[in-house]
Order: sequence, then structure tokens, then C-alpha cells
Amino acid sequence: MSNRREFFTIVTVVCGVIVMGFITLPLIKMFMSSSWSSLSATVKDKDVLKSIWLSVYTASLAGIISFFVGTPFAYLLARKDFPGKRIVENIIDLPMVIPHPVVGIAILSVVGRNYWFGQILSRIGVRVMGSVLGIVVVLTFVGMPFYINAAKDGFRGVSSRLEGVSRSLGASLFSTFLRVTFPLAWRSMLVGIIMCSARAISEFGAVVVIAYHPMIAPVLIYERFEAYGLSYSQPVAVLLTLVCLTLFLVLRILSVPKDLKI
Amino acid sequence: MSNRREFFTIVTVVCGVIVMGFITLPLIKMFMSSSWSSLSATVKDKDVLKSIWLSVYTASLAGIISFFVGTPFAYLLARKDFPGKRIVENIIDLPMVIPHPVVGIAILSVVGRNYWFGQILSRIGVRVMGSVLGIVVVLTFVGMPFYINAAKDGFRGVSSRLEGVSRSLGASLFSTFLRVTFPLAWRSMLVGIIMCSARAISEFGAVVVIAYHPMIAPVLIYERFEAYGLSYSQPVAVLLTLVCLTLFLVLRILSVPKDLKI
Amino acid sequence: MIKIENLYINFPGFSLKDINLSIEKGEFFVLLGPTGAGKTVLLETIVGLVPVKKGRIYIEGVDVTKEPPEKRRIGIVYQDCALFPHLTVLKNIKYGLHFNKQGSSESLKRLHRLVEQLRLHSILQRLPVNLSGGEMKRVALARALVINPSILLLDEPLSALDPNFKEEIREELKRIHQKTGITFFMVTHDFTDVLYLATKAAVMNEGKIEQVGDVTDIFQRPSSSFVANFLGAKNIFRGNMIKKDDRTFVDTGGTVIEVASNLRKIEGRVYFTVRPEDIIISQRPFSSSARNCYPGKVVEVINRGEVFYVTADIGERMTALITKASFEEMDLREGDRVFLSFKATAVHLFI
Amino acid sequence: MIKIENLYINFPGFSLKDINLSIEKGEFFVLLGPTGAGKTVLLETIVGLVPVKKGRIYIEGVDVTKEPPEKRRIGIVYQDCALFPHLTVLKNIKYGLHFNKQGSSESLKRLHRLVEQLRLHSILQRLPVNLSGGEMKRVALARALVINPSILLLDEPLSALDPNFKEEIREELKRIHQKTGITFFMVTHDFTDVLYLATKAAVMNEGKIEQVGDVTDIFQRPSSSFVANFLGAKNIFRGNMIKKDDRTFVDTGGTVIEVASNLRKIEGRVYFTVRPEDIIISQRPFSSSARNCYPGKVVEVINRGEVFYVTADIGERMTALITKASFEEMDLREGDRVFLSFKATAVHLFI
Repeated sequence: MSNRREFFTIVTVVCGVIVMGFITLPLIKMFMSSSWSSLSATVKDKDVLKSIWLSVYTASLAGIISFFVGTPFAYLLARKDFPGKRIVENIIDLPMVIPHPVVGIAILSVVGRNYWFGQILSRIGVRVMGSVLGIVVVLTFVGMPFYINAAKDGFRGVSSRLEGVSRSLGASLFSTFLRVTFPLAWRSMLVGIIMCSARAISEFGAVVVIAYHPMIAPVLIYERFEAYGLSYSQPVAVLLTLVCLTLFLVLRILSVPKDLKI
Repeated sequence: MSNRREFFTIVTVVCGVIVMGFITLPLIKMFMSSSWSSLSATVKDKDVLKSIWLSVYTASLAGIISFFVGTPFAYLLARKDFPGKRIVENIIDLPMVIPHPVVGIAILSVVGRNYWFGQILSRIGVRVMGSVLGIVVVLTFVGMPFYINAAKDGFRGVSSRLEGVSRSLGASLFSTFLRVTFPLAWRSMLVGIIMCSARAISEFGAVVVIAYHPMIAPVLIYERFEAYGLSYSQPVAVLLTLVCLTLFLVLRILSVPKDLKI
Repeated sequence: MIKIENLYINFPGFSLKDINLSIEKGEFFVLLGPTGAGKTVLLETIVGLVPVKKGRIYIEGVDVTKEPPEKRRIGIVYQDCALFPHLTVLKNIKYGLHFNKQGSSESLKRLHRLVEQLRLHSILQRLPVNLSGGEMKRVALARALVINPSILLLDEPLSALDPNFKEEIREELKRIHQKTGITFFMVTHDFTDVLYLATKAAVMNEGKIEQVGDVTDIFQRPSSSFVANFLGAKNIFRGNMIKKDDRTFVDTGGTVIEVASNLRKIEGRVYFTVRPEDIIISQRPFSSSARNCYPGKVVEVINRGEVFYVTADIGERMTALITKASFEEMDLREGDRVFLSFKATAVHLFI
Repeated sequence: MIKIENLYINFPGFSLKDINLSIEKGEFFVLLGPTGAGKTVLLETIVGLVPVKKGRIYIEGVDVTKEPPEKRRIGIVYQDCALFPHLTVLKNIKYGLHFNKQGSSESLKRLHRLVEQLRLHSILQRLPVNLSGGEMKRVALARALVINPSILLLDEPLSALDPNFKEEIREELKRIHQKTGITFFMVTHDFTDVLYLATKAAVMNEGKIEQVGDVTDIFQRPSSSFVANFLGAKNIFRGNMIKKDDRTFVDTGGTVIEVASNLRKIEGRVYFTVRPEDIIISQRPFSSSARNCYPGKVVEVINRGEVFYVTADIGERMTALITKASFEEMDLREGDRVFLSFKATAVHLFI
């Protein structure tokens, strides 16, 4: 029996090693395949820099938009109960399961020229397809659920008693939110913004449907891969991954409570 | 002050309506744009059926592989503390933030012909690029973190005292896992498999790098969109979305505890 | 002054049924009841955090049923204090002053007075996480009092405190109530609080008010078997404390009882109890370390098998617990003359 | 038989330091200590759930330090019972039989006997979630006992139970211990458990064993000020219970004391306590409902301000609490002859 016991322990460790290898080896190999010279050449490539900048810029915008529109809604979801709340919460999670090109197609269905909304937009000169605006719309669509869920959890973590006391002391609902809820939940909200941006910066399929140009970094990587092959796309991939990893690291450091930081 | 209070409440509701509209309108419009006739024609299209079947099949495989390899690892993470555990947990979450085409490129870096591992594979006749195997590898890569995290949470929810009692009654670690831990955590594990598959079935960017052919549904949708335009791609998108929504619904029903089911 | 009329609240998990209460200005009102009786819900309804569908609430004669909490000027002190964790003690206390500008110099004076009264000087710059249980309560009190509320609601302010702190905060509450004249409305399930603090009390059960009235009324004339069982105390008396020479006595009106008191308070109204098992019954008086020995007449005998509850009238009705053997040996009957003795240390005072 | 030698455990959050214990076969060993003393960790170390880096553990003479729990044949009953929630009561109890095939007909006989003894017949098909606290304990006991362990570990089995159930399970434990001869190792912080159940006890604090020994030893001769303070009980005695006519007495060797007992047990060794505040000191004997009145000599007087602790030797040393007024009136000095009286109902028995 003792042998069987050790056997199971060994299995758990072996599986652990397999999973870790499966996840890290491709990334490590990709990093190592890019020579310093090709990397430094890529850093000087204006198209690359422009696309990475566009990625960072649009993903950040998605995070900021989610913050402004999502915060009041997340607060509503955290504090109030209403009929159909579970359905609303399920709908918020929908963008996470819709196949990526379908997201693009669905958004095009609304802003395309054969729909009144799209016609209005084109009449007032707003172009969604193939524009930065379009990219931001798509990235907000895929990133929003991450922000709302994180912010909602953050608000839930603030005792409603604190808000009750604040109200009893004369503060309105809005003052209470600004003076009590926000200072106590800002960490969760920041984590939410970063999660939203991280999800947005990694998106490809939805964006490529709406806007091949202007090129965000994942599209550029894909184009170079298609046109020139693996080794030419690797340095760009490495650079973009570094940006994402930085975001991810900040996220992790923020999401660890103060006293547990490593 | 009463007015300001009402104002903030109104803001939360307005933001809620905006977010809900932003998420649902594109999907609803997409569903409505596809006429019954085009939908029924699409259902009879062998290429469409084949690609949807391939998507379901490869995504399910990713879920099953994650289950077998991820379960022991998740159990290890739930029960044992070891130095560097936080780092390991961070690495598991990495695939969630890597841009999608980069995932494909990273995997190609390992299995490609200019790397010894890829050379070995090609010598024994295993093809990753452009094969079902390649698709499954990519989908497992993006889906695995979802399974491991869900299963880990499930195992954590089972009191280690129950396992201790089971051991004291003569059961080995493995018997204890089978007779106590598994029956109590199977729901979380199933939820994990579905989350992993849902993430996998929605993937496009990573797959399109590894395997344009055989075509999974998102690639087919993209191809039709590129080649024939929006209205031709919509019916396929609707069909695939229906599959995803079914998965999602099952997931939500399962993840609600028994006594809270609506 | 608080007046509640026909209040109903119905939520999944809790409900209030037909609550009618009228509390005079300056009263120290105590609400008793088992956990889950709906005491905290009633508190939160009064402060305005629970929306009211049916019924009315009046504060100082004004109907506030539909007013938001920030317009009611009601202070609330929760059991867990609910201090703002991101603000220092000083900022916690000053919080309410941002929204209540009425005569800011007066407010500041009140702030200083409270800081002094509640001995908060040395901790003003600390964060709540660094405070002891007693300090947290004092800060929560100061924060609620600084806006000069017309009513102060207290949700079990003394539970979850160490015995020392409990004593201290209890005295603080009494002192503040006497000084400010604010109406206090306190939820508790500790009888000591009631006897020590309350001028009026109510017992609540399953969302309903079972009984309202004077404290002695509730203890001595429970209106329902629930109240009787819930309170379950025998031998509760009220009297006036008198110091004579070095000794302390309580005059209940019916009798005078010696107590072992090392308390500062010299005179005044007090409650006290004597446990039935601490009372000795004898057929002759005797001198011993038992300070109190009173002649009386047996008025009731309750047989509980191996033990008997014997109630004698010694000016007050007092109940003793004795064994069957004692009972049989003394051959006690209703109407017999007996002596009840108990030690001064066996008298529990609530001053 | 359990033997622990120089055991050290060091984890973040808890530690055990230099534990040495030797428990004979068939003993009912009780481990006392405040929360956080490391009692549960010691239990889990014995059963094999906490890896040991330094020190040795022997069960029946065999070194099991490196053995996995499933090889140790030690039963464990947790405070929360830790019943398998997905299995019925019957399947919970039978769980251990899958892995212990030694003479399966004998095992089944034991199963039936346990079901009968612990009155589990009517609940065999229920799930743990539908059981009362007392039923859960009985099931957990049956589950641990069915594999016929050499040792049964109990982690505060009586806490978090209603008083009625507590009494019931306590008697059950005593009965099972006497019948089976299994070595019991029980963690508690309730003195009643110790006095009622233990044949030997230890006091633990901050990961260290402070004192091991007979129960009376530990209570009467605490080896450290921590043990003395932690136990803090006065007037604890051991004696033999005797029934005479309808009355019950306890003979401590030094004196014979009447008690109010409605207990089934007729004779045998018991512990009992009398609260100091329940004892009356007088200079003459008197007859009253106080069943016990003993002559003695004052051996110690401790002044606590308003009250005095007076210890008299009446064959046993017994301490009474009296007021300053009483003390001065009687003008007590060490060596004085006095009478100590207390009611039979004031004697708390632990049978």
C-alpha cells in the first residue's frame, strides 16, 4: 500500500512537471530563437513600434472605458438585488465564450452599412471598420467582463455596514461611494483594469475582422508570419510578449494583499 | 442632497443599460441578420458541419487532456505547500495573457523543423503543423489554466480533515482521493473541463498560425468573411455561437450549487 | 423620540411583523431577544438602511419613513464598530463633520470634548487595525456622537469585548446617556446590560415585539411564556442603595438587604439578584458569615424531583433551591415560618 | 501504548517543542490547554498527518514515525466529526472495513454491536447533513471504532454540543473506554471532562507540555504558575461515593460529605468541587438546609480587599470566600476553630 501511495504522489509531481514544461518550453524556445541582433533590428522597425504602441494604446483605452462605464454598473450589481440579476450576470460573461472572429462579425453586424445604426454612423462620418475606434470597440467588448467582475468582487468586499454608517453620518450615496467604497476597493478596480487590458492586448481574431489596418501588434505578427515565416515573426512576438508579461506581473503584485507580498 | 443621491442611482442604472446593450445588441443583430433559409442552407453545408464538428471534437479533447494531466497537478497545488508555489501558480496563468498569434508562434518554435524536438517528431512521422494534433495542442495550451484553477479550487473546498480521517481508517492516499476527494469535487472538475473547452472552442489566433487546414469553425468563419463578406459568414457564426452558448449554459447550471438552481 | 407604527418588513431570510414602539426622548431603551429575532434589522430600518414598504417611522414627530439615512440624524454603533479602515481615528471621528456644517465651531468643541471624555488623545493618529476592542468601541461612539444625533442606536455594543472593556464601555454608555440626554436604543442579549442601563426594555422574538415595558415589569411579570423562558431569571429586585458606616445596604421597600459592595456609587436605584442555590432555609435564625438572615413565610413549593424550589415572602418574594433531603427533614409546608439566609457576596448588584 | 520522544514540529503558525509523553495501554489520557497551544497538531502528528522531522513516535512499542496514517490503526474523532458528507451513516461506518479485512465476520459483528450500542439503527440510511450534533458524534465514534483501533484520538469531542448531548456523549465515551480497553487520547479545555473521564492528564501551552500526571496531582500540585492559573480551580477533591438509606455521601479519606445526587451510579471513585462563595463560616454549628457542617481549624487567610479567602482544615483543606465585614465581625485568625457549612446542592460531582 505504501508503494501505491508513493506512486500517486509521484504521479502528481510528474503531471506537474509535464504541465509546467508544456507551458514554459514554447515560450522559452521562442525567446531563445530570437537573436539579439534581430531583436534590436526589430526594436528599430517603425512598423513594429507603431503596432505595439497601437496595441498598448487601444488596450489601455478599453480598460479606461470599462472603468468609467463599468464601475457604476459593477457597484449596482454588488449592492442591489433585483429580479433577473443572475441573467444579467450571465450576459456580462458572454463575451468570454463567443469565438473571437464571431465577436468581430457580430459588431460589424451592428455598425455595418446595411444596418440603420451603421448608416447613421457613416452619415456623421464615424468609421468603425478599419479604424482605431473599431479596434477599441472590439477590445472593450472582450475586456469589459473582466473589469466588471473584478470591480464587483472588490465592492462586495467592502462591508455595507461601512456605507450604512457613512450614510447615517450625513453622507449621500455618492459621497459615500467616493469617500468610503472607492478608497477601499481601488485595488480591485485597478486589478480589473489591468485584467481587462491584458485580455484586450492579447486579442487577435475579433480585431482582424474589424480592422486589419491600422495594424495592432498581434495582426502585424500574424502578417509577418504569413508573409515571411516563423523566424521573421518571432522577434515581434517576443517584444509583444514582454509587454504582456509586464502587465501580468504588475497585475499579480497588485492582486496580492499588502502583507503577503513576496 | 436627495437629488444627488438619486442622480448616482440613475447613473448606475444607465451604465448598466449601456453595458447590456453593448454586449447583447451585436449578438442579437447577428442572429437576426441570418435568414432562416440561409441558416438551413448552412446547416446542410458539409464544410460547415465538418468544421464545427472539428471544433467541438478538438475542444473536447483539450478538456479531456487537461482533465487527465491537470487533475493530479491541481490536487498537488491544492494540498501541498512547497517553495516557489506562487511562481508555479503564476506560470499556470501565463497562457491567459499571451497574445493569441504568439501562442501559435511559440508552439511552432518548439515543434518546427529547425528545432531538435520538431526534427524528432517529423522523423517518427508526427506532424503538428496543419494537423488535428496541432490544433489540439494549441487548444490545450490556452484551455489548461482554466481547468487547473477550477479543479484546484474544488479540491481546496474538500476539508483535508476528511482525507485525514480516511487515511486513519486505512485508505491509501490514492484510495482516499478516489473515495472521498473525487466524489466531493467532481462538480468543480466538470465545471473546469467545460470552462477549458469553452475557452478552446472560441480560440482563433493561435490556431490559425498552427493550422489553417484542417479548418476549425472560427477559421472557416474568418475565411468566408474574408472571401465573401459579412452576410455570408453570419450564418456559420450563428451556428457556432449556438454551440458555444449551449456549453456556456451547461456550465452555468453546473456551477450553481444544487439548492440554488433557478 | 422614536415612534414606529405597524411596521412590516419582508425579505428572504428575515422579517419584521407589526412592530409598534414608542420611545420617549432621553430614554435608554434596550431591545432583548435571541439571535435571529430581527433586532439588527429593526435597527437598520430605523436608521434608514432597509426600505420600508408598510408602516411608518417618526423621529421627533416627523415622518421619516421615506427619508434617506443621511437626513435622519441618527447615530449607529455596530457590534464590529464598522470603523473606516482607511482613515485614522481622528479622521473617522471627523467624518460626519463634513456633512453637518451646523455651527462648525460648536461641532469642533463637541469633538474636543468627546476626545477628552472618551480618552482618545493618544490614539488619534492610529489606524483602526491597531486598536484594541475597547478603543474601537470608544472611537465608534465618538464618531456617532460628534454630529450630535437625536438618537443613538447601539447594536450589541458590549458583546465580543473582554470583561474589563465590557465594564468600562458599559459605564461610559451610562455616563454619556446621562450627560447628553440623547435617546439611546440598544440591542443586546445580555441581562446585565438591561439591569444596569435600561430605563425601558422590549423583548423581541421571530420578528415580533413580545413585550415592552419597565425593566422590572418585564422580568417580574413576563406577558408570555416565551419572555418568561427567555429571561428565566428568579429573584430579581430593585431597591435603593444606602451606605451606613462601612457597610452597604439595599432597601427594596419590602426589606433591607446587606450587600458586599466595593463600588464607588454611594446611593441610588439599583437592581440586584440572588441565585436560588445560594439561599439557605432554616427554621431558626443563626449567626454566621451569611450576612443576611430574614424571617418569612413559605408561599410556594415546587417539586422538581431531587430538588425543591421554595418561595418565601420576606417582604419580597424570594426563591431558594434546596435538596429533597433538606426539604423532608425540615418538613416544610406552605404557610410555615422560616428564615432565609444568604451571604452578602451572593448578592449580585447591577448599579 | 503511545510513546513520544523529543518530538519537535515547526511550521509557520504552529510548533511543538520537545514533546515527551508515555501513555499506558488502556489509559484515558486527557490533554488540556488554551486555544492555540498545539493540542490538535499533536493529535494529527500521532495519527500521522503531520510529517515529523525530529523525534520519534512509538505505538505499542513499534516505531511508526515514518509510517503513513493508514498503517497505524489509530482512530480519530474530530470536533466537527468530519463525516463523509456524500455517504450515508451506514457507509460512513463501514468505510474503514474496505481496508481492514482482518476476519471480516468479526468486523461485521463489531459493526452490529456498535450500531446497537450507539443507537444508530434508525439513522443508518441518513446523510450526515440530516443528523443532530449528538448523532454526528456517535456516528464518528462508530466509524473510528469499527476498525478496532489500538488508540482512539478525540479532538474536543464535547465542545460545540448542546448540554444534553454533551452529557450523553461523555457517558458514552466513559462506557466505551471501560468496555473496550482501547487507549483514549482526548483533547479538551473543559475541566469537567478531565474530572469525569481522565485517568491521567497533561497540560500544554505554546507547544510545550507543562505538566503530566494524575488528575488530582495536576489540580492540587500545579508544577508551574501557568498550570495553576490555567486550571484556577479551588476546592477540588476526590473520594468514594457511598449510598446510605436515601442519601448519598462522598468519603474523601479526610472527611465525609453529603451530596445531592440523583445519579444512577451507586458507588465508586468520584471528583467533586465546592465553590468558595458557597461555603459559610460560622463559630458555632447550626442546623439549617445546609446539609454539611464541619468543624475545622483556619490554616490560611488571604486578604483581597473587600473579600477574604479563608482556608480551613476540616480533614481536607477547604477554602471559603467571605466579606470583609464578616471577617472582621468574626475576628478570624489562623488557628481559630470554625465550622464550614455548605448545602448538598452546592457540591458539584464529576462521576
